[in-house]
Amino acid sequence: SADEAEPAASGASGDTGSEAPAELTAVSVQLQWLTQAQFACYYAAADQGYYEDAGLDVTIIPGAVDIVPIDVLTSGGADFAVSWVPKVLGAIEQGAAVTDVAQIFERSGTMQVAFADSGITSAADLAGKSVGSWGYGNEWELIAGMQASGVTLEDLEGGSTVQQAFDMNAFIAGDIDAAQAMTYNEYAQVLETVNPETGELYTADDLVVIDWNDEGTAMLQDAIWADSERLASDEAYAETTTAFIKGTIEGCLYAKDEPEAAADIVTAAGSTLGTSHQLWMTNEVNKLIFPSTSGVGHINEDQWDATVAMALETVNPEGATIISADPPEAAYSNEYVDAALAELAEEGVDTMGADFAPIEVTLNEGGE
Amino acid sequence: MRGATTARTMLAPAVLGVVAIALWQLLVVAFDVAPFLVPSPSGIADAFARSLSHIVDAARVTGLNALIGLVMGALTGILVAILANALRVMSQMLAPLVAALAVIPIVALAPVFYAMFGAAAHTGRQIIAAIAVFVPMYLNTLNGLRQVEPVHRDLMRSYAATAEQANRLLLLPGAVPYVLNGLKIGSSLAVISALIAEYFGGPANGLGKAITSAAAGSNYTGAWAYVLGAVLLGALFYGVTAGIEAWALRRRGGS
Amino acid sequence: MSATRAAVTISGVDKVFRTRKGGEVHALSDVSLEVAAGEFVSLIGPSGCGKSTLMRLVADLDPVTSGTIEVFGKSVEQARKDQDYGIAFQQAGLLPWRTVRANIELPLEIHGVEARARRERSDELLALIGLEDFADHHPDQLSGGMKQRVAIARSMAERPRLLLMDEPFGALDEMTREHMQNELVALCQETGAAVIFVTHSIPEAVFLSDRVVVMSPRPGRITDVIDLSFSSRDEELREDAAFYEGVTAVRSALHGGADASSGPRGVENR
Amino acid sequence: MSATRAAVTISGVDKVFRTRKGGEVHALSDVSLEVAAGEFVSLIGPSGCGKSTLMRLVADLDPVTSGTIEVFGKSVEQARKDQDYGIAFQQAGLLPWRTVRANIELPLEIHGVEARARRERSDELLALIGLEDFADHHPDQLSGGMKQRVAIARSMAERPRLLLMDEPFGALDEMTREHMQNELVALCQETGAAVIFVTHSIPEAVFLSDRVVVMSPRPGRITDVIDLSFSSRDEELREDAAFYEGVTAVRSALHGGADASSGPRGVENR
Amino acid sequence: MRTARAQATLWSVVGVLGVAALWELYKAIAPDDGVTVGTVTVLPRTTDIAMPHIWDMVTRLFEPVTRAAGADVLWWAVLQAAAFSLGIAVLGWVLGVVSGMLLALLMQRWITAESAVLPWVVLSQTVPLIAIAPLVKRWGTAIHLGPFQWENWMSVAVIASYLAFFPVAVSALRGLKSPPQADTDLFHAYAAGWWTTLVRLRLPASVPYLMPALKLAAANAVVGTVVAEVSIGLGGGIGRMIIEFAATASGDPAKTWAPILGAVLIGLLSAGLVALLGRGLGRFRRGEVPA
Ligand SMILES: Nc1ncnc2c1ncn2[C@@H]1O[C@H](COP(=O)(O)OP(=O)(O)OP(=O)(O)O)[C@@H](O)[C@H]1O
Ligand SMILES: Nc1ncnc2c1ncn2[C@@H]1O[C@H](COP(=O)(O)OP(=O)(O)OP(=O)(O)O)[C@@H](O)[C@H]1O
Ligand SMILES: [Mg+2]
Ligand SMILES: [Mg+2]
Repeated sequence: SADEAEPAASGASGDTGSEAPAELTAVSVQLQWLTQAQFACYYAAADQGYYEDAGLDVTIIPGAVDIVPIDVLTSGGADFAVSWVPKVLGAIEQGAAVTDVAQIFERSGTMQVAFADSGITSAADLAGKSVGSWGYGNEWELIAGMQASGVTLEDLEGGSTVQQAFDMNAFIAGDIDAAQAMTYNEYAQVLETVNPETGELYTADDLVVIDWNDEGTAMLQDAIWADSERLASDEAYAETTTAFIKGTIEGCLYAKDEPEAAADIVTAAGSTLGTSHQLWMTNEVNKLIFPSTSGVGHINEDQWDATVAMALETVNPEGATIISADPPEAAYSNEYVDAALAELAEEGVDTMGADFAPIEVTLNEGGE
Repeated sequence: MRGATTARTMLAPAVLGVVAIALWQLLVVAFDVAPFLVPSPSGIADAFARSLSHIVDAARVTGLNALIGLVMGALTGILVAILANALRVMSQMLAPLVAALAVIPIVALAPVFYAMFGAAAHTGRQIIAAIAVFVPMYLNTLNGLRQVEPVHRDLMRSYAATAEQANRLLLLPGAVPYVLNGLKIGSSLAVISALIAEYFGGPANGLGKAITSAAAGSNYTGAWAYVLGAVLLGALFYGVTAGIEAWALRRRGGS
Repeated sequence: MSATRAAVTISGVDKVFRTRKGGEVHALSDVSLEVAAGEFVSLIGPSGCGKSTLMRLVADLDPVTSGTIEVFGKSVEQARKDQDYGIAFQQAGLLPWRTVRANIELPLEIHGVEARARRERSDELLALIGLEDFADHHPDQLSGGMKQRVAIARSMAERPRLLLMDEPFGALDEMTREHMQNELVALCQETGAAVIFVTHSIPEAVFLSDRVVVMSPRPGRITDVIDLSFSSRDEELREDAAFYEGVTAVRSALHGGADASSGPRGVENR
Repeated sequence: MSATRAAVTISGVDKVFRTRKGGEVHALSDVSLEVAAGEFVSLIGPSGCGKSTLMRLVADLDPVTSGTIEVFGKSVEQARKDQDYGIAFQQAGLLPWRTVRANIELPLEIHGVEARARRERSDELLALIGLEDFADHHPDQLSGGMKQRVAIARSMAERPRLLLMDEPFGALDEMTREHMQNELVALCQETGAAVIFVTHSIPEAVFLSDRVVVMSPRPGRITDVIDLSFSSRDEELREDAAFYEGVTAVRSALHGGADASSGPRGVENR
Repeated sequence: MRTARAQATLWSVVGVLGVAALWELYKAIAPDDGVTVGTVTVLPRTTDIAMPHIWDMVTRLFEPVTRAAGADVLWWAVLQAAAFSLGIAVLGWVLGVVSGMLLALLMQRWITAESAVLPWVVLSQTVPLIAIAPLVKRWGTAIHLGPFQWENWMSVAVIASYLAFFPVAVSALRGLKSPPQADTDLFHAYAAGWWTTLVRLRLPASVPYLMPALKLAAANAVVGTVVAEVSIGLGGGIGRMIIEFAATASGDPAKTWAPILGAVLIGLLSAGLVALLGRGLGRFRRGEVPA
């Protein structure tokens, strides 16, 4: 199952890798998307040897368009998967036995972007507009937000959302009035583009954003998922889970403190994103994690419940909701992340990131 | 004799299909495979029946794109082939371009066409389908136009027929079987291309989008219900064009 | 004044083909021949002696290399444009997507004859070849002989004063062939057309022709012209002593004209 | 004991084809014929009278509907497996990707003759048909007559005591055809093989055969068997009175056998 | 002959240049928003995002992929990715050709198999790749045979072969059935068995039918490889490059064209490879006239 994964010890600082790799437990994690700073925690942890320190030899498997991380996890293709909570809730209802063992992102990075002159300022304004989304389960927050403002899919121009490509061309060309964007990626893509009217790059002033965190329909995003059955039956796997979470949290902390270095680590791991874009992404991702309310990875019950509640109500184009019944108890567990946090606390590590201060990143044309 | 032949052409594939589906169902049931790993045929049938109206709606959107692409691609393919047949230079100029078009993966083109024609409209998808159809259409038609028997060419010359007359009376009718064959090949390409293009953008109400979003939620039973819809749509296109071909060839008398 | 009397006047014609590989094939050398109006002339000779080439030159399907050909006193190009001749090839060459009737009407259609007149003419011709019942059939529903009859009817559609026929009966079995020969004789008598007829069959040439032109290959030239003057051409003739004499005369002309080499002449020229 | 003497014994054979549309074609009806070892028998008759069918039955390419056929006293299947006959069809049927030599060697190769022996035999045969210089050419580089000679050589590769030939010269021009006939006569005399020869040409049948079997269609049956006993078969024979008598005899047999209908027989059966 | 060839090449260059000229000309004269009829854009937009200058695309090839230290020059990166994808496409092609041939043999051997299987073969091509790709990967991952490990690139090759086998199966069947009755009769008369007839007659006779199918299969294998790379996420090839570069589609539009060129390149290369193969089989294609 070791796809084209980057070996964990491939980093620049990894002299440590030469010693007794036999003692390390081999572990693989399936990401949700291609190698990029969204996953800086994992790449930094691998590069800085945190996983090794935790006794793990971690293989990071990048995602792809049709790869559903949860399926890879349940079919044994990986030991852990990184995925958004609402997407996984659907899979759980379809029979996937998986558990959210660490909620790395505490905040949602999804928003809807429009040009300042579009007249869109809130979710209610989306009615009659052409609204973009990537689908693949990334649309739930948008739909929930619209629903909360009384806007249904039928109210949109064309009666449905517009499938957004992997680029922001459609938005810039005006085909899409309000495009879905991650704070750490697509939003920056727009800011890296020359505004033909001014000859300069677009600025934040040219844009308005609808932030689902503010609208109250934010859902939980990047989480680490583990196989519930193995957790219950396999002692070693449970221990590995704690170790993996621990290393990951350390990686996140590294990225918080050393965003430039973390961005370079991701680029060195095979990302072809431009350097300024990569750094922007690292910085924005840090903002989704830090400061943490109850320690990086700890699943806040209120956020979980809110996500589940919205999943029960949000209606897809077919009229079905994401899920029709409450997920089982085992859908999330703080047992492992809390153990990891405790170990880190013992080592004197601050896992709250109270001191976190985002840096200023200047985007260049094309993300260069 | 005739009965036996019909039995073989109709019954054999049906029997094979039924056996394969039964085996599939049996395996899923026997090994208790979770639907998100391998959905069972009965589950797919069930989901198909349940979402029928949505599947039909989505198939209509994708089907219309495919149809428009098919018509556009077929017409331009035929026209360009006629030109290329008349002007040797033109066919030489087009040769590398058609060769390139034939091998460009549709994925590579989709984002480009969305940028060119707008991502909120279906135009980009239709053009992608049209390009996919154009290639076999152009090659087949050109081939057909060049299949003229020397005796027919001589005949036209002996009648002092004009180029236009020769085209209308000899070349085009002669190319009809080739054109129809190209159309048949193009028909399933049109559906597949229109569907894959949805993957990269545009209004989110077609079959391709429905398949991916169902699959993204691990709802594979639902995804395969839409796949079934796509297969039926493709089969419909193929069946209709193959029917047109058979009908036209029977009408004109074999060659 | 001979131009107005003669259907075809061929004088000192040479034809050289340039092959793709840069070689040259001297297909015809210094060929001269005059075909009178209403006369039936057969061309016979081993394969590759230039029979088809000669016919194609008369039809203006290929240009002469040197020499001149006149058809009814005009240039061959003019004659082609004026539709002074009808032509039939070894393969019937019917358009498979057209019915029998539409095939016969093809030349008329190309020359802008209006639908009513076309239909009248094709009715006449269908009757002539005895295929009235097959007017709406497609060529693939016909036997080889029937197809050939349609092609002949087509070549006569515009009542040409000159018919050019290149082995039109080559693909038929002996019985059908004899039947078609009888029909052709009748048709020619009716219409008074001159005919240039290419064939491989000695009995056929003898049965049909006023004159048999014997050719030899490399380069193609006329070696003999045999006059035949049968009083009538009917079934009896085929078993008549005069007929066998004609056959023998043509056979010896063919063999004599090539006595130098006794191998299978013409074979290597294919 | 006749079984050991006769090459082929056909007794009371019927052949009925079932067509796809459910109809029946009675291709042969009560056909009986014995071909002696070394004898040359031609089958002649209008198109569709069952000549090819009869030959295919002898070759075990189709099964009889009723009646029996024996080849050298064995069943046709056994004879086929024992390679007791050689066969040549109207089209040469050479494999285009094989050289002339490889085509001739094909049956030997299939029956596991080793390379040396194959080569010796093909050398012999190439000499026999006069194509030594063309051994390494491919069929598309040959003229029609040359191809046919190769096919005949191939049919003789295993020195069969029986040759089955279905219009082998149909595609040749008259001159080449006569040459091939002369060669075939020589070959048969040399090898002493019995031949069943299907043809449409009366002079050809008369020139080649010890006996000409005349058939009539619907259903195919033998209407006449004409014995010819020429002392020698050479070029003179073709201009001999006895030859013309033979031709006339076969012509009248063919016509007499079908006097009821005087139309173009066979045409509609194609 | 040679001049004709040179002329054809010349004109094909003119054709490519002509398109480039047309591109720039259109870009120069047409409005930014293209030409719309009603709400439908019928002629493309001409913004630099939709249609970058040809020159920009070319110069971009000679700049590094990113500004990161040690980044490759773009053309070199594209070339590497193209080589990687081509390798997989070749494997997919081989798999497809082999399975297509086997299927054709099965269908030729038993007519009932033909009627039973052929409709499904046709139908199989209407199943969208995006539905199959994840399945192949998932099932592949389930395979554990001793030291053998199913790798992602194998899934991509299998998916490529799924598109490649179709033209081969259909055309090979036609080719195997192509010998005229006279030829099959001849072999029957020689008391040759199925195998002998296959090797000495049917296979050689099917070569002319096979050549265009092999070419088509090559094109399909390339398309399948690229789509599968995107779909199941195999890094290193053109497919991955296309989605990776999409992130800069608006900021650095010329860059997004580089992998498209790479895709065309492997397409043409693979067609060329098949043509070479065709030369090797020239002996069996004597009947064909050069197109
Ligand atoms: N287009 C051509 N290019 C080159 N050579 C040609 C061409 N047409 C005919 N020839 C050559 O000219 C010679 C005469 O050919 P032609 O077809 O007139 O012979 P023919 O007498 O009609 O033979 P056949 O009886 O086989 O029809 C042959 O040697 C032939 O190869
Ligand atoms: N496979 C077949 N299925 C049905 N009918 C057939 C088949 N083969 C031959 N026939 C019919 O049997 C009859 C005899 O055919 P056959 O080919 O033996 O005639 P032939 O004497 O060889 O004619 P020709 O001179 O045209 O070759 C014809 O009416 C033909 O249509
Ligand atoms: Mg000729
Ligand atoms: Mg026959």
